[in-house]
Amino acid sequence: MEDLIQTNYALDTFYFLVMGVLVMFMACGFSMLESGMVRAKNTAEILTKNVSLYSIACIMYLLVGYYIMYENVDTGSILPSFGTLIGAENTVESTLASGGDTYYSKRSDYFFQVVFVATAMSIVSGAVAERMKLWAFLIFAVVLTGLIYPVQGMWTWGGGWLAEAGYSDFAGSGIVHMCGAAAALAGVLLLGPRAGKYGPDGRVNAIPGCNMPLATLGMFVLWFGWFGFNGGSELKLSNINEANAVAQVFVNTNIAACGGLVAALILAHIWFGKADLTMALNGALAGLVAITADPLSGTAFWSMIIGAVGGLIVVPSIVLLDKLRIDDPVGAISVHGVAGIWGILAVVFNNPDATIVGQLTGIVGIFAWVFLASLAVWAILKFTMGIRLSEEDEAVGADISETGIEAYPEFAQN
Amino acid sequence: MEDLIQTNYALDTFYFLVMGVLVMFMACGFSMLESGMVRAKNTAEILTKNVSLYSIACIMYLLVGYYIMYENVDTGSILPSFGTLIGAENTVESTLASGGDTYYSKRSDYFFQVVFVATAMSIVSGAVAERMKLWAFLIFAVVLTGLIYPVQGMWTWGGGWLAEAGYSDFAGSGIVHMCGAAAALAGVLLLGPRAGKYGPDGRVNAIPGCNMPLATLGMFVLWFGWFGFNGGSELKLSNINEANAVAQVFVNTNIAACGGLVAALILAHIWFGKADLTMALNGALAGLVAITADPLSGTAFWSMIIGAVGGLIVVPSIVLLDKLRIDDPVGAISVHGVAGIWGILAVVFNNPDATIVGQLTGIVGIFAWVFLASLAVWAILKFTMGIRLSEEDEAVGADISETGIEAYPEFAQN
Amino acid sequence: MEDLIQTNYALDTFYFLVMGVLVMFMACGFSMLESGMVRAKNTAEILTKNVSLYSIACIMYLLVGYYIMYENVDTGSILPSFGTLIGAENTVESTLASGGDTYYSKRSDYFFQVVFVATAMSIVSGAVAERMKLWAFLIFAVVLTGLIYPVQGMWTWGGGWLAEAGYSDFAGSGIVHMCGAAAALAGVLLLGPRAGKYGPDGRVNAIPGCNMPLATLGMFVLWFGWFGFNGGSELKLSNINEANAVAQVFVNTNIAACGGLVAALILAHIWFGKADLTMALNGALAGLVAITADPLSGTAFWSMIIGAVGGLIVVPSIVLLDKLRIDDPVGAISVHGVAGIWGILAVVFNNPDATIVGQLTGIVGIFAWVFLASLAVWAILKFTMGIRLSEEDEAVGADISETGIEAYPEFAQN
Amino acid sequence: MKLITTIIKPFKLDDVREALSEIGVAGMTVTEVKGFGRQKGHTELYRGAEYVVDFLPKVKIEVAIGDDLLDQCLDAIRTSANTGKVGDGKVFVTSLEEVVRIRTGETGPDAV
Amino acid sequence: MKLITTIIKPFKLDDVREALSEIGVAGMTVTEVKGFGRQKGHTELYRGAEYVVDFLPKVKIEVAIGDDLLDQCLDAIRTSANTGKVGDGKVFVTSLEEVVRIRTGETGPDAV
Amino acid sequence: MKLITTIIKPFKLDDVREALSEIGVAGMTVTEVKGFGRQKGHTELYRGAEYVVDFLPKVKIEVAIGDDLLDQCLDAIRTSANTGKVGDGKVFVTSLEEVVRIRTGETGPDAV
Ligand SMILES: Nc1ncnc2c1ncn2[C@@H]1O[C@H](COP(=O)(O)OP(=O)(O)O)[C@@H](O)[C@H]1O
Ligand SMILES: Nc1ncnc2c1ncn2[C@@H]1O[C@H](COP(=O)(O)OP(=O)(O)O)[C@@H](O)[C@H]1O
Ligand SMILES: Nc1ncnc2c1ncn2[C@@H]1O[C@H](COP(=O)(O)OP(=O)(O)O)[C@@H](O)[C@H]1O
Repeated sequence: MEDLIQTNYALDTFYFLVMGVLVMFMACGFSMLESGMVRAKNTAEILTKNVSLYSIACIMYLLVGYYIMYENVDTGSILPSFGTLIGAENTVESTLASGGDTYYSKRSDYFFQVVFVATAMSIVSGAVAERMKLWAFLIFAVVLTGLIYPVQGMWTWGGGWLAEAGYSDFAGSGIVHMCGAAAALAGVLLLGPRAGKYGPDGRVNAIPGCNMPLATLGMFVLWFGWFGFNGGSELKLSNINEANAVAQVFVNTNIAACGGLVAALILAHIWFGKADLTMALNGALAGLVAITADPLSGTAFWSMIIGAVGGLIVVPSIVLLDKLRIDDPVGAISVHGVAGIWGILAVVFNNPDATIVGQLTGIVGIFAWVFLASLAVWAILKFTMGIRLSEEDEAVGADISETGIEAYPEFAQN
Repeated sequence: MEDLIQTNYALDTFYFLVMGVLVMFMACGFSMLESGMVRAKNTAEILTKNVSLYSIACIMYLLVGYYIMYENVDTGSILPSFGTLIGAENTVESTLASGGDTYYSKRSDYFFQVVFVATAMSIVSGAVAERMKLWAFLIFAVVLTGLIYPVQGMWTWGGGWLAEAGYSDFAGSGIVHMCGAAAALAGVLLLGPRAGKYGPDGRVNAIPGCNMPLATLGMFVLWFGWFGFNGGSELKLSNINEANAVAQVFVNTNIAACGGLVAALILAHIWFGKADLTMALNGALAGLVAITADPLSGTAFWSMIIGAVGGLIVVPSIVLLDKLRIDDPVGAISVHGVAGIWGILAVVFNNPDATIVGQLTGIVGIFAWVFLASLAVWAILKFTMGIRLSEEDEAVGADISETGIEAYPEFAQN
Repeated sequence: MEDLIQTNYALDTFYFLVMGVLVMFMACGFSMLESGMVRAKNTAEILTKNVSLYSIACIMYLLVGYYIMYENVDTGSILPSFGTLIGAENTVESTLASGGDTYYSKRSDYFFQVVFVATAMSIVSGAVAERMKLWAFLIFAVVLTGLIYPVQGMWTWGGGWLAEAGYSDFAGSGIVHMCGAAAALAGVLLLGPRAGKYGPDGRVNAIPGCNMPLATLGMFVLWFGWFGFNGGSELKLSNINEANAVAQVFVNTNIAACGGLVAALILAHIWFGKADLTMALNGALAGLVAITADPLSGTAFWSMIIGAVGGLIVVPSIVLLDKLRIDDPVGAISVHGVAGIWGILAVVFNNPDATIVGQLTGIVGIFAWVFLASLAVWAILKFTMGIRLSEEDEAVGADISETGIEAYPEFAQN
Repeated sequence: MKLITTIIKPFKLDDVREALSEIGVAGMTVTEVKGFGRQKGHTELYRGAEYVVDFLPKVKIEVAIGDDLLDQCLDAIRTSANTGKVGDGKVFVTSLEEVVRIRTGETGPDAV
Repeated sequence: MKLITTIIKPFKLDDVREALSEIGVAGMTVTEVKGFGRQKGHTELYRGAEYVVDFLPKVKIEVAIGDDLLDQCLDAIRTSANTGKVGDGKVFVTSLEEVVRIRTGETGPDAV
Repeated sequence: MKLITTIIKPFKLDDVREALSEIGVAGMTVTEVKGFGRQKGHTELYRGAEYVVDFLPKVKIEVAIGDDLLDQCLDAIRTSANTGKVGDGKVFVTSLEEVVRIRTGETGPDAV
């Protein structure tokens, strides 16, 4: 029996680590997606942002974030308690003594959690691309990953007030995705649109992304990583019920993305007359974001529908944000914010434990905190070091001004 | 004992899911490979085809394909029975009662199977690239993944007549790869070659692929995913014999690809005078396709030889198809069809249960059905909506005509 | 009990295979990194080198390398004994009889080991890029992977004299990374710098890499694969202590990369005035290389520091090598050699079993053997077939002269 | 007839095109070029090594016009392309002996 | 000597090159350019927003020839580049004062 | 004033630029072009099929100068661009009727 506890502990830890590695790779997915959707002259800079934000997220979450989110949390609390580092590993004795209630390594838990923080932060970089100063962004990353995210993460996953309020969010449609979108929205509002994006007469000018294979690669890597994101959020694998649950999550996650992609592709084709690849990519991601709040309770068929609605929402959302002159080069706010809200609400269809009130409480609570806190941080940055590139730097491209490197130095551009 | 059944069930399910995720990523591999091997002006369109076909495959296989292939199949049958969706999950009771004979989640089975369907369909998109209408292709995808593939899949893996006839195909050299190649061949014959590919005097004009790093990335991703493709096809892991078998499959799969790559590289160098990278990539894939019919029975050394022969076959096959004016921009028919047939036949060398008659029956049966059924579908599409781009659209590129987006809008092309 | 041994054997084998697949994917990472850091005209050739070297490594290690490194080794020996192939698989009986001491498949061991050999060889290709003949390089790959690497691998991991001397190198900062760097250095010295890299007056001319998204993709894929590299090197997972150890390795590996990236980015920004993306990428890799010698004993915080020091070392190392006119287009010698030495030495801080003498013995022993043996092989190649492209071929680019293919034939270059 | 060749800063292209359209110029041909002149290039660091960008991206516009439009054209270009900063570019005028419109075979001023 | 500069549709390049070779033109220089003229660009939608492609890809061919070949050359270009559709392009003829072949130092008609 | 247009091998660009700077030429404009001439292209195999590269990469330099600099300029180009191998390129000289510096409005020789 004790030996089997050991084996199950190893299996669950391994499952957790493998899922975590898949999520880690999503950082690569975001990098590729974003560098495909911006112009060539801003590509090295967006890459620098992406590799740096991942690193900053891991460091900040190690130093303070994990503590805030999980250690020393009073049930139902709103305010965090502060502290550093990630605590001690489980001992063999305590684990065996728990009779299987302790079933995975604490280190694997930090690892699985930290890649979620990085995901939230990755969402921001796409929305503010092509005009924000590199170092202002990185300082924001320090605060989001060290404080803003962990506090609201504690509210639900740490056992704080949102958990008590019955807010249900399996893998983080709200806690991760809408969180990232809210921080991004605050930044975009203070930053303003890219030069030339909106004409004087209400005209919206297209600024095509420079590299579609990269954007598609990014989408695929995100999809690939999402199996870890949702699949690992079951947290346990080592018996029949849990294994079945993980398998259900895989199937639902996959089919929601499919539904989102096909729905967005068809809608874009009908609306715009052509099969806009970028909308299809956004549709798949919207499907994934939407199912993330509950990839377990529904059937595969139902998950496909939830994903498809996500895909149908994301296309008009992108168009609408442009009408509102909220300039989001990659569609991050629509994909992660708007589809995220849909996903949080859709939990009530399949999960009898979820209530519409609980879900709305979560949406409002998380959005308000993340948006306002981010707005404050962005505002401080704006009025101290500045967050926006100079007009000339923006015209020449952030690559030269921020990194001193061109992303494609040999390729002639027209 | 019951507890260990639970653990083993969890382990086998997890193994299945992880292998499935690797196979899922092959969709990304095909996308990158194909977008590297076409011209820039057709890149966004081939990407759109790839992301869409994967989604369509998953949806159709959920709706009807899985049922056709696995549910309600009479042993030895040729005709399928129809139905929808993927049945109920195993219960804890039934699983325990089976004493370990039920050893993985049914959901994980759907997941592992569906990524194979997508693989078969991915093969088609490469062969018909740069001249086929997007929506005609996607409609074909609906039929192939919802009907044509599942019917022949049922014949062997579902327990139909080919299983009875002794056809042996471990992970699908025939059922997946030759199937895709047969559907592709039918399409290419009705579609004709790309404008300018063949000169009036029997001349074959090269149309170089536009992005070699992408093609190489695609090959690596496919190779990576193939560990899941073949490794998962052992279906079980949880005892010493099975674990040894899975490890053998990994080793053989890897070394067959190596053999194919090196053999094709050397042959191309001798024949053409230069180390043609694209032939090396095709060689590796041919080695993988060839070993897929039986990556278990042979030794590593023997698998290397089987792969190398695959690589030696694929180079002249590509040249020959060009002589026959069968225009296949990425070499899919040679890689998946010709090397697939070699692989199916090579099973008899190592697997005493396989017979040359059984293997030939499989080749002829699968090829005939898939080729003829596909030909019929392509023909109906051709005479209704049309399958070929207009001459002008082809000249300008499928990106503009089909997706309205350029893949590399900023990069000057010469 | 016997059943649990079976399950644990399956779990450990599976863990080993999954980790091995991640490491295999590092071959893709190196390909992308290197093709992003060279000029467009040498891209198809560097890709050809990378796909070929991986294949050659697997073949040579199957044929002779694995035998040299692990079979028939006398404890403490310096000279290898020769033989071929990889021995027989464990039987069920012998495994059960071992009572759990035999805990994974021998085939999985070959698989896990072989991807390390490929990694070492991948390091070389980057350093000699843009001026070395393809076939000379591939012949060197045959010797390194079939002889030079296995001999020194035997010294430590096979139980030879370095193991006796107390040299401690968990996953191969020295055995894999410094080994690759030493072979690369020998090659670079005999090969000389790229035309135009160094001016007559001590001037160092920048030759920017042509594709930053590819370089970043490569870095991410390497990071992703490194979880397998270090995570798998614990070799066992199936009990609480081992699972905890693997989790610790994951956490430490990840955070060391983060530390290296951030440290290099900040240093580059201070020193050069801009946030040089390529230095950040090299910094992350330097952090990974540094922690590889011992990702287990230290805390996460301490690992972050070790990685950060790696990042701080790599920047001046790259600048210094340029001053010494040692031309390494991708920084491989600094990343894998210099940071590798730092990592080997840093073991003594956390691992009480390691001594500074033991570590220095390892550094000197491995470096001397690999460097001198490689120098000899490169020299023989130089004076027989030649290792350097002709001046004209180098000017036109290795793609045309070696592969007959352009990597980006349609994109105008300036 | 005259051929006016003008080198301008790339971001001024739309302004110049509009200015020329306004005075009745019906066509023009644009080339991406690199310029060397009083406006100096810049120096960047890549991995600690310097590289000098001597040539700056410029755009060349060629316009064939009848003699009568010459002065207007020069004015339009000067006004629309001017930023007052070094590197604004140059206008070169050469004499055109013949112009043919390929589609119709028209020649001379009718063809421009 | 004359310098003939012609703007044509890109896919006509091979036809024009062959036509010129046939009448004995030994060399030419080709540039990718973008044209603005009677042939209008097109409008695309990207993520629901419009973008206008004003400039169309064209190819510019420059050929230096002796005076004697001028008419033949114009004919050859007109015939080979003509599709009859708007946007076929233009031919411009200017006078060349001097031509030098760098390799040999030859000048004048011998150098072309 | 004269407009000197020269086609050279790409790797000679820096040499020519320096040679021209030395004799006091203050500006020039450079275009990537493809050349067809006595120097033949090459044939490659891709997946066993031939493709012919007819056009070779060349660089075109345009320099506007006062009449007085003409001979020096031709000499400088000839000397600096010469490799003695076929394909070294050509120099074309045309007459410039007017030059305007956009920034200042200066015209004539002062503007070059
Ligand atoms: N003599 C010249 N011949 C050809 N092009 C020139 C000449 N002088 C300048 N140019 C072009 O005009 C551009 C602007 O010239 P520059 O001297 O930098 O500034 P400005 O025109 O303000 O004096 C240059 O980059 C170059 O393309
Ligand atoms: N006045 C002009 N000066 C310079 N180039 C011109 C002029 N008019 C036309 N062109 C070039 O010729 C191309 C074709 O001209 P366009 O007016 O579209 O059709 P067409 O030649 O059939 O009248 C244009 O795209 C442009 O490159
Ligand atoms: N008649 C011509 N008109 C325009 N450009 C020419 C002409 N002849 C040659 N060129 C240009 O000069 C380049 C070199 O010419 P080529 O005949 O190959 O060698 P060479 O200049 O040594 O005689 C060609 O590639 C082409 O760009």
